[in-house]
Amino acid sequence: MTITALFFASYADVFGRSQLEMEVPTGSTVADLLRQLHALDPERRLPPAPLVAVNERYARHDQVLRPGDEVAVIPPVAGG
Amino acid sequence: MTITALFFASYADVFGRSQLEMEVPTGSTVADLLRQLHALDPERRLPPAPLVAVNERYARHDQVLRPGDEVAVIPPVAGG
Amino acid sequence: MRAAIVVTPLDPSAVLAEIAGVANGASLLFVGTVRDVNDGRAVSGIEYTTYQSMAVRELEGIVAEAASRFGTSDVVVEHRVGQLTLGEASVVIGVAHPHRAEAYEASRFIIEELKRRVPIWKREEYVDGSREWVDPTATRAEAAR
Amino acid sequence: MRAAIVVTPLDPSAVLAEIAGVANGASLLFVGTVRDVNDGRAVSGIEYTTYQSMAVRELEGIVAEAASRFGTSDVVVEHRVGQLTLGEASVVIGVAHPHRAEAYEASRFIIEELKRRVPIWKREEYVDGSREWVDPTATRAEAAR
Repeated sequence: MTITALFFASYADVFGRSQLEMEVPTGSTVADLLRQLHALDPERRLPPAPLVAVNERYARHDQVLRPGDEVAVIPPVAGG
Repeated sequence: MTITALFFASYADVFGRSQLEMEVPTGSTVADLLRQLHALDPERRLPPAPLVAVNERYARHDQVLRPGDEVAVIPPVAGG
Repeated sequence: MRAAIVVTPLDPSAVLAEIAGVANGASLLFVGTVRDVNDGRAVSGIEYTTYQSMAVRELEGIVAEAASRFGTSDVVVEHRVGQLTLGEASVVIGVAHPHRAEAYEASRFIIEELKRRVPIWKREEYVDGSREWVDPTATRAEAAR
Repeated sequence: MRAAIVVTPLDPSAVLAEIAGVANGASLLFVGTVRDVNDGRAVSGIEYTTYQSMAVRELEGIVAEAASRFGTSDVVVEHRVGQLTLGEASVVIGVAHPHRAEAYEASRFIIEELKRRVPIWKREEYVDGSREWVDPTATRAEAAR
């Protein structure tokens, strides 16, 4: 199934883009998706366990993904 | 010696005026002045130990007065 | 820093502009206004009176103490006296500081000290036509019951 | 109550007017501004970016939680994103309440929650020409050393 990964701020710099369509096996979790992303980041600039939001809500890494989910990888926030 | 007593808000209502020139013996304290004021308030609307300021500073009742002192009798403040 | 007792309407935006500065990351503006109900009674207006010279002295002391205690000179307090109607501002407190925690603490310190010791009084006017001097010590005693 | 992420300059006075009401005795306005120094480095500007749809959702959640927890619906939060220069406002939080204690608590609650969980990021631009994404967790870790 296809998942949309979103990258912001310093993480967009890591991947050189702000969005990536990714193919993952059915039943994959957030952690599975993160493993694929870490494989794309040989310099290990993405932390081992970054904050993640699925469809605009903060999510645990064991959350099971569904087709079309929008998974945002969230750097430490710095609003205000 | 002559002391100027000032009354504000509800205390001005008690004495029907906002200012009173009072004669007190040399060496009198704030407490002595208050005794004279209580004598002018037979209905006891002035509390037994009101807040007092001498020359614009909060003062204790044992403070000795000097000629020309301005003694303000201060109702509970309600600014803001 | 500055403290004043005035008889004209307060201008919160002007106070906000006055405390601004590029060294500050946080500006906090407190505006106290006349509200329509107090202790369950319908209020129509408030008359504020003051012992002006002492009130200015006390306010200036509070502002100076806040400035030294919390580390900023960008502090302005204005209190209005005279006849105020519903919704009008009776007091404006502006504090700006490099950091927000100190801005909040300084602002709160100033309003609490102001209410504790600045010689200002208010007579509330009620919708039923009566009016009364407000005694916060009596209110607190009742609230504690 | 209202929360927004905007790209245009913020107007604190408009927020103050929006939260006003005769039932309120206290209005509190917090304004966060770009300051000229951070962690000892001379700053020339800040670029704010956001995950807009999620940020609005989170901000709206914070405003609703503050309203319910502190008992007022007169709450407005606006955060600006894009390129900001020194002294410009990045965030305005307005809270009005019948009583001042709750106004202070609600305002502080909102800014702390905003900084904790709303997906907004900033890249500081320094006078020396360099620029860097700000990581408050790193700053806190260093401060704790």
